[in-house]
Amino acid sequence: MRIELAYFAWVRERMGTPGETVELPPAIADVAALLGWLAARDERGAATFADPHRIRAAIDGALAGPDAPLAGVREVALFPPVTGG
Amino acid sequence: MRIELAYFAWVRERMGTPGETVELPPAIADVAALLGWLAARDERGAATFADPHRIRAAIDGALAGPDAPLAGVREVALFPPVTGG
Amino acid sequence: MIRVFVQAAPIDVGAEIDLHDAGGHGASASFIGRVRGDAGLTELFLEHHPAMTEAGLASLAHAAADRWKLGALTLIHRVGSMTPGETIVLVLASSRHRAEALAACEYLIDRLKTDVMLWKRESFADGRIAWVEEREDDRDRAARWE
Amino acid sequence: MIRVFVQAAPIDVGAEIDLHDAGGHGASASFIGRVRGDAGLTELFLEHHPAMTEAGLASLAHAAADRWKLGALTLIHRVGSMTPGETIVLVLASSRHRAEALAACEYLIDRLKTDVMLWKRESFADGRIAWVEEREDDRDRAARWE
Repeated sequence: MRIELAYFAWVRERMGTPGETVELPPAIADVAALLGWLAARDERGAATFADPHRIRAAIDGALAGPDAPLAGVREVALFPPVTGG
Repeated sequence: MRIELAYFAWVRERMGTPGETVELPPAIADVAALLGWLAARDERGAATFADPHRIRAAIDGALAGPDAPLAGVREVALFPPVTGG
Repeated sequence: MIRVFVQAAPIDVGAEIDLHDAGGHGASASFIGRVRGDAGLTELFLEHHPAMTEAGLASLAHAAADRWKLGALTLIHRVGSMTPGETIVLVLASSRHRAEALAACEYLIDRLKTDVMLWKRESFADGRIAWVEEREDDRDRAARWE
Repeated sequence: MIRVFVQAAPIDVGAEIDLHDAGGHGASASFIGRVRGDAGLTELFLEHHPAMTEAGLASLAHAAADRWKLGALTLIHRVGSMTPGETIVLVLASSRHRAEALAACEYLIDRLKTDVMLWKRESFADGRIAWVEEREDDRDRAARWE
């Protein structure tokens, strides 16, 4: 399954890119599994996603929890809790 | 006893003056008695002070209740409840 | 910095905000009250007891400054004759933190309604002229802060 | 009239108030949030998710307009690089009555802190650069409106 990943704030900085296209194995079915897959993929992923509680996600523009399914999804945005306003 | 009276808003309009100096009989010892004395004095006073519950008073710049004493007072201001802001 | 004015001249909101904000505070809350042209209102006349109004505003301002940590406070009340759309009252409260600025601003406008020696008289297009009656909900809102 | 902007350009508070106030509303409440130059801060960078930030602001504005009777609502958030003293966010809420204008303004600024997809990065004179951490009291204040 191919999806777009978008990174923001220190997630973007640690990953060294604002986003990428990834081909996910079929076993990676939800946001929590995606975070685990990224953390296991390489050193940057490990440094960024070691503590998944610090990460928030949005699927196609809507906030999504760790068990949100990835089937049919175009974009997953990954970022820290917001600090705006 | 001689005191200055200052009138505001519709109290001023009904009395036809922003203020006056009055010589009070010794029996007029507090604000409530003053209102009764003014209401009994003439037609304007009757029209203005017929309902003393609608009147507020300040003695020398500080809000005062009906039983506030008049001894030693320079100015009594009489007016409706405020509607500012 | 506390600034309190009672004035017959129009209130220049933009200029007052610039003056107030010269300190570069983190958070500024403001309230602007204007004359509403309801029901054919043509003039609002605001009568005041000069000494008591100024003392009342200054005392309110200091009460707010004691209660919240404010970097700056501006309180300007217009008196005399005004037309619809004109500004009657301007409250500006600034603080490092938004909660204090917002609370001080709300406190000041609620208390202004009942604590300051001002009376409103309305004139209408049909010639009617009436003094505004005290509003119970103003008393209730002011009492929240006791 | 609801106006919502996310912009990299500086926010001209005076001009926005004039535009907003053209309707001559009875009561206008405002909140201005500015960059604080604390602890040697030299730059605040505000990163945003463009589509989600705009949708989030518009949705907040409509929620406020549903909840209170507002004559006008302006919500402007700056993004990108800012220096101390510059305005980050401007909220203007107007209504016939002060209680609604004040409540809407407070609601919007509280929810903005947690509901809009923005992240702050601070740079300091000593070269240190750090992303701002989520504040628990921001979550608490936003939760008051649930």
